[in-house]
Amino acid sequence: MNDVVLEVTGIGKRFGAVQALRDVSAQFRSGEIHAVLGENGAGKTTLMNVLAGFVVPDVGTVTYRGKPLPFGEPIAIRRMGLEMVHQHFMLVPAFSVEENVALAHIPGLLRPLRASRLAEPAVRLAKDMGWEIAPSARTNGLPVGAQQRVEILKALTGKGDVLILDEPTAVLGPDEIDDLFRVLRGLRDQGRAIVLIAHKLSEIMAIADRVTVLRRGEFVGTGVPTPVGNGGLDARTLALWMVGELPEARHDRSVAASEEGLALESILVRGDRGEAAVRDLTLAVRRGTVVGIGGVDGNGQVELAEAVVGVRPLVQGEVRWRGERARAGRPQVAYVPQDRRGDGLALRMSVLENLLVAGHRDSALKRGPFLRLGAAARWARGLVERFQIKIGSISDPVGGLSGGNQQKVIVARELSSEPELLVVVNPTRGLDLRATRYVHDQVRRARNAGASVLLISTDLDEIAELSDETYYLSRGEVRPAALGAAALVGGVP
Amino acid sequence: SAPAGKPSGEAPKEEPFKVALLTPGPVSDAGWSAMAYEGLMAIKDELGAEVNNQEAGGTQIKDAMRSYARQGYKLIFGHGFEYNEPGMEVGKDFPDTVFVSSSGGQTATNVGAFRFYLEQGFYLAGAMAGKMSKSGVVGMVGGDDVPSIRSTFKAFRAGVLAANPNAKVQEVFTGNGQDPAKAKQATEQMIAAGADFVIHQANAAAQGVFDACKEKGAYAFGANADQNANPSGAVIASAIIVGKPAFVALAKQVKEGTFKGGIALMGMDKGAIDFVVNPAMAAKVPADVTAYVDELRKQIVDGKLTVPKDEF
Amino acid sequence: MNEFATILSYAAPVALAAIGETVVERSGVIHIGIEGGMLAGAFFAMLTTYATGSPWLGIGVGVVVGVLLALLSAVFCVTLLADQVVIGTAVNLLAIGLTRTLFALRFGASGQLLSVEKIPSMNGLDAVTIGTVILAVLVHLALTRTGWGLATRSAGEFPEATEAAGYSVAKLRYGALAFGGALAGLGGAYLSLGIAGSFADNMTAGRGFVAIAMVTFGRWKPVWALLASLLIGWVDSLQFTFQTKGWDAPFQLFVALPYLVALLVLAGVGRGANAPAALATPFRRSR
Amino acid sequence: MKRVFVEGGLVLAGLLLILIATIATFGLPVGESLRMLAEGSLSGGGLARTLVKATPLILAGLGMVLAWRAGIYNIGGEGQYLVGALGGAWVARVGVAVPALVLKPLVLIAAFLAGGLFAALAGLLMVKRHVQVVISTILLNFVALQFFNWAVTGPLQEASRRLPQTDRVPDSLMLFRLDRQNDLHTGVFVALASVAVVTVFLFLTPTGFRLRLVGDNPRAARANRIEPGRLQLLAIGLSGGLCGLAAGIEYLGITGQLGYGFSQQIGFLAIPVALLGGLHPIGALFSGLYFGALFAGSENLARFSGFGTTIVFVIQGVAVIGFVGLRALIERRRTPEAAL
Ligand SMILES: Nc1ncnc2c1ncn2[C@@H]1O[C@H](COP(=O)(O)OP(=O)(O)OP(=O)(O)O)[C@@H](O)[C@H]1O
Ligand SMILES: Nc1ncnc2c1ncn2[C@@H]1O[C@H](COP(=O)(O)OP(=O)(O)OP(=O)(O)O)[C@@H](O)[C@H]1O
Ligand SMILES: [Mg+2]
Ligand SMILES: [Mg+2]
Repeated sequence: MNDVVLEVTGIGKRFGAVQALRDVSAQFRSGEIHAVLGENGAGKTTLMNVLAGFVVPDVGTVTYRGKPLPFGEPIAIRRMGLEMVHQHFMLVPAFSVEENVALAHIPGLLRPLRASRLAEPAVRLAKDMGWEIAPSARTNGLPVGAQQRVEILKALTGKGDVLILDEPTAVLGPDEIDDLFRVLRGLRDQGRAIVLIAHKLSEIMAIADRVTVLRRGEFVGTGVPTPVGNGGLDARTLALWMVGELPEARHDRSVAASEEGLALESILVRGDRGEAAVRDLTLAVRRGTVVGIGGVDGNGQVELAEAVVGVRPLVQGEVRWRGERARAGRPQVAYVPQDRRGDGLALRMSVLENLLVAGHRDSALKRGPFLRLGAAARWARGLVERFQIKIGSISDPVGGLSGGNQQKVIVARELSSEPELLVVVNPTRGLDLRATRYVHDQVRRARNAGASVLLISTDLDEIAELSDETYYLSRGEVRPAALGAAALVGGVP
Repeated sequence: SAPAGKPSGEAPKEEPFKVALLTPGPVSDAGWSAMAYEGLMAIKDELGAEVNNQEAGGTQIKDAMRSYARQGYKLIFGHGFEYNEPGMEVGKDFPDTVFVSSSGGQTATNVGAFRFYLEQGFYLAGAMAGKMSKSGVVGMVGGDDVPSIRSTFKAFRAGVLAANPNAKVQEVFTGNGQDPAKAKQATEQMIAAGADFVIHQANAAAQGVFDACKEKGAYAFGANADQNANPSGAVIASAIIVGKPAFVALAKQVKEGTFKGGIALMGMDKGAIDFVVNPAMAAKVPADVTAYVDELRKQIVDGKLTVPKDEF
Repeated sequence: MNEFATILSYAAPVALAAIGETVVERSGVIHIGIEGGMLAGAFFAMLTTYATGSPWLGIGVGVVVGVLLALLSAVFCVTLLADQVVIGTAVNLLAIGLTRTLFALRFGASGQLLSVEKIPSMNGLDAVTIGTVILAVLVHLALTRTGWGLATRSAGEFPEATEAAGYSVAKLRYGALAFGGALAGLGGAYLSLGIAGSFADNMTAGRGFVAIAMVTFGRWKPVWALLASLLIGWVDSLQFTFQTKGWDAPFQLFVALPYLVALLVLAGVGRGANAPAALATPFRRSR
Repeated sequence: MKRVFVEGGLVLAGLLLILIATIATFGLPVGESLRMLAEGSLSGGGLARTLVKATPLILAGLGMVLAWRAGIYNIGGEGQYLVGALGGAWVARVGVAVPALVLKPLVLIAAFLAGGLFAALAGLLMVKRHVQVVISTILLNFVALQFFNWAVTGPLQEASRRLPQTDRVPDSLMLFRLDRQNDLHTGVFVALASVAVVTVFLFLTPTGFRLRLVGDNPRAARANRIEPGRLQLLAIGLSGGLCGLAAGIEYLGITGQLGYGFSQQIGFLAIPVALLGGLHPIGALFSGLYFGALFAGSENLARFSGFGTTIVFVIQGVAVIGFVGLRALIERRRTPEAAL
């Protein structure tokens, strides 16, 4: 037990101008859950991609049980026994769940294949874990959380003795995270090596046997996480390792105004497959308040958000703004969608253009029928600076940014417009500590400026921290929940 | 305006006589365009001319004409009515070059047309089919819907009805003269509907017509060229254009400077059109039919019988 | 029965190309060049049979030529990540030019009506038409019931996942293109050796494009692509019936009829197009 | 900037090599052939011929840029071109009494509208019935060709009703010819102006911006309350309109009448023009010129090389493949980590 399975030595990797990894060394052992921690863009994903064969490093070596790892050959590496859960799901949207699982476990190209049979172990495991998955459902109809579950199950049922999971918890509910961790502990105890990336320190503290921290591509250190006070690697120290210094959290609850704002009256909204995704939902978000809605992903969150911002038609009921119906009194709306790459960004377009998605309506950036490109560029640079988006130039394609920075582009553009109604769904998904704080500050700022804020999130801490009123969504219905994470968790059936 | 491409000061050295041919489709169509190409080759062989040819349609036509004229080509032949108007226009700039199109109504001193009276051959084919058809149903398979084809079909129909007023004449266009499969399918259906004689105007697609006739036991007529020897063995006779002498004669006129413009109608009387029975099948043609066709031919040559044709 | 055999026979070139293109598109490549592949297949098949007298050898050569042209496309579309529609267009130009030039070189500039040995048939059915039906079923099974099928389909939907699962998208797409090329070549060869027994310049006359439309019409399913081809083939055959009957309508309407019917059917079934998501998107492995 | 020139140089050098190889393969004298290519496309009259041939390619290419930028794979340029021509010819016919100066723009506008509306048919099928544009436009091409053939033998046929073509428009209606010795006409300026207009539209107006956004990610557009359907309809309509305009320009610029063979595959060639131009209007301008020169040159070569017409297609096919291949190679070298 506990022998070194993967030995990483002096790995460096540069992408164009970005030094993603610099002289990183680490040891991953069997029978150990090893967390890798770092801010957005620290190089975690890149390192994992090196291990899995998707990125070839410029320098350095990795040995697997003493043998050199064949860089850039994912097939060979998988055969050797490395399984990976990618940060961006490697699920074929048009495939059923079982086909996706089967794809990961094809016995041979020329052999006959029955997806349902190949998916059996995964389905069984899901049942054992108490996770709900529908084997024959099309993947693209599934909520993100369910997709994450499939992605994890795919890897867990592989034969690999090294398991790499890149941010598997980002969209899971608390119960699901517990389930996952239980399984991971089990696998660890069977002697597998597990490498886990997560941003939440609480999660790391809960599960990791050892932690390696990266900062801006550089190796900071490896240690054993311990609860606060023992002078060991406690949460505060870890945070310091990650960031260098810790920004102050601000709490300014200056809720005052309570004018009428958004009101939902018995709305019924259908999902993509025609199911009643939101049922008979009534809710009011007064101006200057944040209403937080928690709950496990896939209970109508996306449909609710889309109905409120007017992207999805109402089947019944009405959405009012300051007492007026629908279009008449349309407020200035800002919307941070849940699926940033799917709904939020045009990945091949530049940072500037993605910011302009909101800005092109702004009369200050137009002259007559034309856009003022100079003014737009200045405006965009201002946002990049204000929101600390890490980019080379505003004309870079947004698809090349790290997930966190992509999220910041959306947040920046949506909050730049002094919205009256703000709808945000999982706004800090995959963001690091610093960025999360910043986004939270911005949401508060909008609220303090008098906006009605509808916050939908699977992150209960986030809801607890920001919301003035809290609810949870369950199967398309909304129920009030007492403030506080614990109560919320308790309230979810 | 000065003629371009021939600087006036140059010594009149023994410049070769140059002839160009423009066709609406590839000259490898074993039909309409191929016939003109053969004529061009005859001009080359018999007059020692320097010749060139190009496929040119629509917006390319005037450009091609100018290019050739500028290079000192003396005769530019456009094989279709669509070369007539461009010839008129370009001809104004190149008075030393003659522009002749296959049919077309406008002429100038250096612009003319000559038109093959293929209808005469088709009329005789129709006459033979009308006399010989057992079912009283005969068919025509066309490729592209162009006036020259319509006109020959009209003549064929007239020939059939003259021989057998009760006959039925079917007509099908495939819309493509280079698709033998389509031509074959059309012919098969025609035969299924009773036709036992089929004539075509399908250029390179004609093999499909012949094969269908062979497979389904019908007789076919060749068109444009003498197709009697076609390996299908289904061709009983061909209505042909004897193009070479006509082309050579025209080129000679141009070379000798005697071309005056105008429209020449090239028919059986000038030996430009013929109707030839396949010698291998001659035995299948009853003597009275042969006599009837020969009589009609004589009337045509003598000018006593005018075969209907469209003006185009 | 015989009627059906006839329709099957005339529809077979399009159906074969469509079945092949179905696989190609399922792998994420749209190969406009199948028109050229069919034409080259038709030409070289005819040339081979003309020279050797063996239609089977001709069919074989047609298939090989189809594969070679498709591999040429693959080098550009898959390896060099060039735009698939452009390369397909260029391959078509090339095929027209090559066949035309070689045809003229071999048979004289003014062409010939060629008649070559055809493949034998019984009651209007022959090995290729029967093979077409069997092939449609086999390809359907291969796509849905084998590892190759799953991997190939994933390459057309979400190539990143294919690579993550450990398969080379490039290899899968090369394979699919080669297969599609083989069927296009076969379709072309059958056109010249099974139906016409002849060759004429550009004799495929847009059948490759129709095949591409049939792939969509068939919802990217090989058996449905075959049925779609048969339906359109049947409508196409009606035009001659109508014309023969002497219906007083412009014949162009009849010629356009199959395309109009295809459009109407597509408009009717409309919703829920399941085009491969990564269709026509070059995939580059990042490393 | 420097890189652009280096790359441009590389591409040109590579193209030359490819061309030479092709010519040599077919046993033609290389030096002489190159001279003919250059003479046909560049020197004196050659340049005019290049411009004439480039004009419709640029216009239709711009159309493709618009559609493809909006994420619509319009391959129906050929049909839109034919229907556009018919629209123009129809107006020229019914408007005989209208003064030429007024009628001229009306004909062009009609060509634009006819092409645009025909394309919008495919757009409607996409938006309303989810029929893929790739397929509907392929099918509509066949339909348009038959429609065209019918129209010139039916309702639009010349007054004497003999030939399958329209009457020739009076000379006064033709676009002004810059040079009597060739077909160079003022349509060139329409093409250039269109490049400018499309560039401004795509990159400097909110609508153009939204159109590109829809092309890149329609879901993101929807999430931002930009309805993709209408913009896509607009894009394909404009796209077909430009193809129609290309036909109108050819009609009034060169032929003055419509008949079989009016289209020289302009609508198909527009796709490589747009794609080689990097789906950018300025790029389409240059690739249109490149193709124009290629056609002008290779036609000249075919005419006077004694080899005949057929080699044109081979040279064009090889040149396109070569061009795309070189571009792809360079692209590959430049961005070892390609963006999406
Ligand atoms: N393929 C690539 N091309 C260019 N740059 C890249 C590429 N992959 C990673 N990078 C850059 O490398 C740096 C490290 O990225 P990486 O994805 O490893 O970060 P991370 O630690 O996973 O961050 P996050 O927490 O946001 O997921 C980033 O700045 C990123 O921009
Ligand atoms: N196509 C690309 N071109 C350039 N860089 C890329 C590309 N794809 C990814 N990257 C880089 O790879 C890195 C990893 O991206 P990824 O989306 O995994 O985000 P991440 O860094 O893990 O983000 P986060 O933790 O903030 O969600 C990013 O930092 C990004 O800069
Ligand atoms: Mg990452
Ligand atoms: Mg991340």
